[in-house]
Amino acid sequence: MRVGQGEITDMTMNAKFAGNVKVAGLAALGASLVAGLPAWAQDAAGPIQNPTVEQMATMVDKGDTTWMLVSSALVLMMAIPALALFYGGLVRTKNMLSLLMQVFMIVSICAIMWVAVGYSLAFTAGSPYIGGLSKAMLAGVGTGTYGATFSNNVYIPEYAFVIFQMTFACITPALIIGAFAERIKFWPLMLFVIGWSLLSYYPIAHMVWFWAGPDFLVDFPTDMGLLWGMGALDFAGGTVVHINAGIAGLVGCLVIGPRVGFNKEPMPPHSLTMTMIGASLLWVGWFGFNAGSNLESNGITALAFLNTFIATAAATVSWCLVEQLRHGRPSLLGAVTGAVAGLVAITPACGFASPGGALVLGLIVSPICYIFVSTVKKMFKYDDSLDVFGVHCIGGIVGAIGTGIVADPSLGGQGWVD
Amino acid sequence: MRVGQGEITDMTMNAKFAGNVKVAGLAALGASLVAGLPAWAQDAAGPIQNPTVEQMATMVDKGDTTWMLVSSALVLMMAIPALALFYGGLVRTKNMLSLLMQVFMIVSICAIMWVAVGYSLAFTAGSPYIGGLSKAMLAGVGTGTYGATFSNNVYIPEYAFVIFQMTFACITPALIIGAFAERIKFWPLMLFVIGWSLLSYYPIAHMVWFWAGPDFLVDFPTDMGLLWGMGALDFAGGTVVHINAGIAGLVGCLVIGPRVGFNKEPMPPHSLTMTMIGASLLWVGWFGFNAGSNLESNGITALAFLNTFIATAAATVSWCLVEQLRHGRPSLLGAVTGAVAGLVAITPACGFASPGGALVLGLIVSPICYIFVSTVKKMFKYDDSLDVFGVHCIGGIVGAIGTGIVADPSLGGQGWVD
Amino acid sequence: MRVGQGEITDMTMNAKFAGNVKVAGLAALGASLVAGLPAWAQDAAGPIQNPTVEQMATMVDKGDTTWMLVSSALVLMMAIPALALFYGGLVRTKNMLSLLMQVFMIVSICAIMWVAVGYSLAFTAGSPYIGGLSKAMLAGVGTGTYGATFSNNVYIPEYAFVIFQMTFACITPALIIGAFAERIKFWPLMLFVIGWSLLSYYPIAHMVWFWAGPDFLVDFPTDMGLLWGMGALDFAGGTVVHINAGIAGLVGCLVIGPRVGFNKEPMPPHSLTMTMIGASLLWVGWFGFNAGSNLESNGITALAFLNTFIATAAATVSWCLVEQLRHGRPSLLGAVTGAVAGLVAITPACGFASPGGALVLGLIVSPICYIFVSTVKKMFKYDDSLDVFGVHCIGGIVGAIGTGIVADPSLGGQGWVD
Amino acid sequence: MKLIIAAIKPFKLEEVREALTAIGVRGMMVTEIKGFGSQSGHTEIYRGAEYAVNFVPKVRLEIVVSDGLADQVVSTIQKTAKTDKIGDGKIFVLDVQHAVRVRTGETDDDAL
Amino acid sequence: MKLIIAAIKPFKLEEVREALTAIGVRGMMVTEIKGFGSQSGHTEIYRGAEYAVNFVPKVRLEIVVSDGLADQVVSTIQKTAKTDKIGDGKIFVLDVQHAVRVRTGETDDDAL
Amino acid sequence: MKLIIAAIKPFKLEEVREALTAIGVRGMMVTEIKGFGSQSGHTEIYRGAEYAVNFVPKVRLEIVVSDGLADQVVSTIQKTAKTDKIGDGKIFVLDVQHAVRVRTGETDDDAL
Ligand SMILES: Nc1ncnc2c1ncn2[C@@H]1O[C@H](COP(=O)(O)OP(=O)(O)O)[C@@H](O)[C@H]1O
Ligand SMILES: Nc1ncnc2c1ncn2[C@@H]1O[C@H](COP(=O)(O)OP(=O)(O)O)[C@@H](O)[C@H]1O
Ligand SMILES: Nc1ncnc2c1ncn2[C@@H]1O[C@H](COP(=O)(O)OP(=O)(O)O)[C@@H](O)[C@H]1O
Repeated sequence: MRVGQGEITDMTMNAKFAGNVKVAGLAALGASLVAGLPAWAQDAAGPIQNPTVEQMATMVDKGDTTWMLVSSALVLMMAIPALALFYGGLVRTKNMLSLLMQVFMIVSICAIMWVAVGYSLAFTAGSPYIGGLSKAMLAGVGTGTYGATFSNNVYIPEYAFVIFQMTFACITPALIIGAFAERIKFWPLMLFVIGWSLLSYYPIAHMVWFWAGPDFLVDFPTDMGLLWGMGALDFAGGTVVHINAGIAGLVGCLVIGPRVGFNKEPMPPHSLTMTMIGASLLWVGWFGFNAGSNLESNGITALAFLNTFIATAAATVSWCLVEQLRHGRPSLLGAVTGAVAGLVAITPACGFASPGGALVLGLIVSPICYIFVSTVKKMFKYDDSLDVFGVHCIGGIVGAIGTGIVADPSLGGQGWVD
Repeated sequence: MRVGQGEITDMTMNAKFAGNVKVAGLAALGASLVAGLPAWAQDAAGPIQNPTVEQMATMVDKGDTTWMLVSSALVLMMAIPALALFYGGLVRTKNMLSLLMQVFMIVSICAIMWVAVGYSLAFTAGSPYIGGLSKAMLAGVGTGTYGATFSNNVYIPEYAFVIFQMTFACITPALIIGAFAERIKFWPLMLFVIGWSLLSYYPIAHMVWFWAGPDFLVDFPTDMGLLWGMGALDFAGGTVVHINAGIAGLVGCLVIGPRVGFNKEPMPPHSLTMTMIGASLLWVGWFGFNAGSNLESNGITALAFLNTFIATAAATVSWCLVEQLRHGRPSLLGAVTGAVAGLVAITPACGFASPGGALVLGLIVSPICYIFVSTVKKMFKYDDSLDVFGVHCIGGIVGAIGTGIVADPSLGGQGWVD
Repeated sequence: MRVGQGEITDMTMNAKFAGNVKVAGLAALGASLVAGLPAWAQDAAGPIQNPTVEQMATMVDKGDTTWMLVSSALVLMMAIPALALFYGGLVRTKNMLSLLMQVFMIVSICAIMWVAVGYSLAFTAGSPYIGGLSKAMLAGVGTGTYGATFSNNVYIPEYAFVIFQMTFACITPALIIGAFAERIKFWPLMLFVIGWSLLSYYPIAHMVWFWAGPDFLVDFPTDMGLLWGMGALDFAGGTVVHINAGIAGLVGCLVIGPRVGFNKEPMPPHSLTMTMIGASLLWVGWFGFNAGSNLESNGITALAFLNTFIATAAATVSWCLVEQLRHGRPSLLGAVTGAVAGLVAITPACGFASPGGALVLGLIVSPICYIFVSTVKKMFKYDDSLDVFGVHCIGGIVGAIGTGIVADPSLGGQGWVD
Repeated sequence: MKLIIAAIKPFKLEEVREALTAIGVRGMMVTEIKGFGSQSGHTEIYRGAEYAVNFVPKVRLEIVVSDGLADQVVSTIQKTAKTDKIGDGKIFVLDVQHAVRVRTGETDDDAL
Repeated sequence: MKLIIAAIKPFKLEEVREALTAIGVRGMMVTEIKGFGSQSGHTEIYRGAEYAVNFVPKVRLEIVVSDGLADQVVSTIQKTAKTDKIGDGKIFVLDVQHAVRVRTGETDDDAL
Repeated sequence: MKLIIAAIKPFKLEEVREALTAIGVRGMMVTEIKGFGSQSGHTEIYRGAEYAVNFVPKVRLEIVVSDGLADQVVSTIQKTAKTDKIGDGKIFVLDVQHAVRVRTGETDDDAL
């Protein structure tokens, strides 16, 4: 569901996430006689168009379901404890617990909101800008409804899709708080998170990720998103998650103002050990984020996984090289910051780039982010405490631009694949 | 294997976990000609009753196997390091290492016991109260024997079932020790764990979880457990694990008596950071515990995962709200305690409730547990150091009662599904 | 790919990792008509020999792909954060961050090297001692090429195989550094790691793990490695990873010389909490390492998982018993050291031993390693700071010898299975 | 004025603080220290290697009081911190020449 | 020589150190301590159980200076560490009889 | 009695403790401190931002001994802790008026 402007009728959606109807044992028989041939046989005849929910039930592979659940667990782990520790280690001792608390609560609140309204607003038809409330409280979603993948006639349980997207909706607001860490009050932050989810995250997710699915493209030819039509590529959420969060962070830190003592007292990280644990688990969890975004488990999934691995490694090394050149020695904080920059940059590109392209993207992103966190931040004197703008937004932009380049088949990229 | 009184002949068991016989290449051919039709074709004819081990071999989906192995790894992670850190952060510095040691050793000892006798005592026929020793040292279990799931004609490798249940047998005794943390000696605790596993855990697991599997119900109609017949619902072990451990903890802390200095010196947690890491990894790992308990990877698995997610989030928020009302501000310890309460409460219900039901269950459990850990504990003056009774037993009871309610189809529940 | 001396023509390899050719929709049709029968039907006719890449595309199970990706994530987690924390907790406070940094950078550098040349040198034909550069920068590897498993006609996406092996290539050099922790400089260490990967790891991986795959054995009968022919069994890398790293560590620590103050000042571990977290995550991650080495998800995978679990538990307990006898009480460091010794010892045996055999292997390895880290080290006065030789090399040797014994079918072992 | 330095067992801190507050002490400085004395430490064993830990965790109090209060403070600490087990600690009394309260600039007895 | 002991607020440390360097102080010892005084602590609540935390984090400076410099050091600390809020801390002055520099064996004023 | 305060390099602690035990010192208090002196600290760089770390980890000993032993203690510390490198530390000697052993109530020299 890479891009999509959401021009989809309710009817389409009912067909796609063919809700409500439970697939009871023999009830599916008629459909099965048609759908029941092995997958290759269907390939011979071309994929089934506009499958019914009974047909979809036969198009689910448990390997995909398992992969989506595992990926979801990994992305939750990215938020708690990984992101909480990554950020927590960077603040002063006295702010550690409040930061952990903020991340833990943001995840909880956003999980509730996602089930209550978020999924519906992001992934049902409505206006081109935001979905409707037809699936509020997951109405119509059941153990017998299915979500489309990027492959024809491949479906996953809709609940699995709900969960996977839920983890994204939980971690993205938590990313923002690094920009105004060490000075925000608890409840106002929670209100901000609720408002930002409603006003920014759900609409943007809807605009970028909502589409009809491959089996419905032929008969619903207008179900093609504006951004898709414009050729925007965002495999795993570089725009929706990282640029979006990065900008929110920058605006937030400008509005709130700098920390008391900013540029007067030293505010060094209190535990790089915690930051390193966090960064390591972010790396591990990000495989779920990026490779999970393929929504099934195949060669492209493995490619996305590999690209995530290699871009991160490259960005780690290149940040350390920058430090070696500038300061005469690399640092642990530099290494893990580079890793996160690499993870951010490869996010939109991970399913499109070749491993070589991912390597180059990783090597490039670190020096650019380095300039932002060290020089640009100093120049403009904003207090982006934990460099959400400098790493997530800038890294996201580098990734977004890079994606267009590395996806080019002449550079070994996958081009535009389903 | 939700419930079952264990009235099963040895013959049945040999058929079910059809041990010993290796499925050698062509040897399975005869059976294959019968069993070899795709799954949908079998649906048309109804499921195969009492399948042979050769037939079972064709009823295994690697997606399920992967899911069970991943779930098992997640549940081990719940014990070490998650539970160890959750508990460890709550004790005083001087007791940290001994607590970590206790959890690590309990897991090791219980793993050995499970292979030696536990699996056999819990999951073979014997008396209605405990199994026999026919599978001691996993005799008869092999790479070509299979365990039943809740779906007809769906099997998993028996080793995978052994492993998954093994992780439960390892973490449950470790849960108990929170009730008498900071005062128990090492070797006596290990003896207690061995005794409690033999006298409490294995029998209760046998009584609640042992049954013949769906393909053997027709021809072995008495193979239906007492608790099952009584309509008890326990999806992932609310009774066997949490209530059981909670009561053991309470009894233990009463027998052992309070810590030296209890109610005289302050004994605040020494590292809420560790406790938060532990709680976060418990949350992540609990997906394996709950969704893994479906024994396969399908829409119900995804539902169990989602319910685990949402109930935990809700309980986190509601504990914080209680604290806000009572003390004027929420705390990190409150948030993570609420999360664990939510996880406990949803455990028996996770495969039956609707997401809305899970949300309500989560919202309800926290205030009830809060009353127990703050007021009831003070009133009765027992020293349940880390609130095993107040959170696990009470949360488990809330969940057990709630399950009966939220499983009701009129409330969106799944009713009694296989 | 247990053993293989690499006497394989390039042609064979092209057939096996049938590179370059993308499986485009209908293009696979011809092959599909042959390959498209369900798996059991192929069994009846015997497996397809020398399948084409189009045929391989139909021999991929998404459950296997998911398992390989999950296993890879687990093995990365073993390196960062698990190994870094395990080692980091054992050094003095002042060396913590540099140790974390070393592990993080080694992983990054080795990941880049693996993609650039490592995979090609290890897993293409060349000389018997090392592969060629035909797949440098993963040339010819794509989303439509496949890697063989140990079962006939079962393939996984080649990228997944690349990734899984990549995690091994990343963690092995990181294991070594424990032997000369607290005294090595950063950049020289990185140069050492690069050199050692090229001169030791890639060649040994090639010699031990490279073979043609089961479907190519009949027509390429000489494609059987020297060590294989000699009956060497190494399921998950006891030799390539642990003995190899252990020897490198010993040599390194002898060449570099002891730490300043060695045997003069006390150098106790600075945080056994971190070491315990590391050991726990190593245990969890090792399931990916060992059971992932089966390259698919079936009963043998589950057996490897179970053996890993039980040998580790047994080694933990037996180390504690040794300490109880020698020092009157067990220690947390002893428990986790025993766990790692058990993990190392079961690595080569995990797919061959019976659970009983794994139990015995675990019980035996701890006393032997204990003698090395306590007595032999003192006797020879080498400063193997974190006992890489005593635990990994000795544990690996115990495992290698033990494998030959416990694999014996008369002892319940699997014998030599595919 | 006198500076009273006392090394006591950590778990006695709260009790001592309360007893001192009761007799009119209004402030103190508390440091976690490692004490060495006749109370012996213990041996830690790491992978067979023994480490003698000669130091025992103690808490060190520093209290500045007017000359008149000093004796009472000493005897209060002595009585409260006492457990009759070896390692109970020591109390030392030193002369203070001058005291200042940072906030107000008040000096000597007024500063306490 | 004089030993000047000061308990100040932690975030003032850097400022005080700079001010003292400016007037010629060349060394000091800094300890993180828990301070007890009129500045009240706070209450922590763990699962409904309240814990009074009576101690406030402070930083303790020890500076040995020649008699001549002592007054200036005291007044510099007092001025720099002052925030006019309760809990700013105290300064105490004690007599030192003897000082030695370990490296050289120099004594008294030469050792500082 | 004398209170001897010494700031030394951390890795010298064990050696100094042994040397002092050898000459009859029976107790001491040990604190981990941050030292500021002519030995310069280092610079830490976090994402391009430089932080000067002016403090160096030191260990501070406090030993109360009878007047007669004081000189020997000072010279023993000075000799043992010496590495001839900058930052070896300082030793200060103060007068103690009174000492009490908490356990027994013994006073002065008997208390040590
Ligand atoms: N000579 C000394 N100078 C300074 N502190 C001392 C001295 N002797 C003992 N102490 C402190 O008092 C504590 C208790 O002393 P110890 O000799 O162990 O027991 P006791 O006072 O009961 O005889 C020690 O841990 C140390 O902190
Ligand atoms: N009598 C005392 N002896 C030693 N230290 C003291 C004494 N009184 C206060 N202090 C130290 O000074 C700090 C500040 O004192 P406090 O009474 O809280 O505020 P203020 O000095 O502004 O009145 C305390 O935290 C404590 O560390
Ligand atoms: N004037 C002082 N007052 C108190 N402590 C001091 C003083 N000068 C130095 N120190 C302590 O002695 C340590 C060593 O002093 P430094 O000047 O660095 O080296 P050296 O003594 O070799 O000249 C410092 O780190 C500090 O802890």
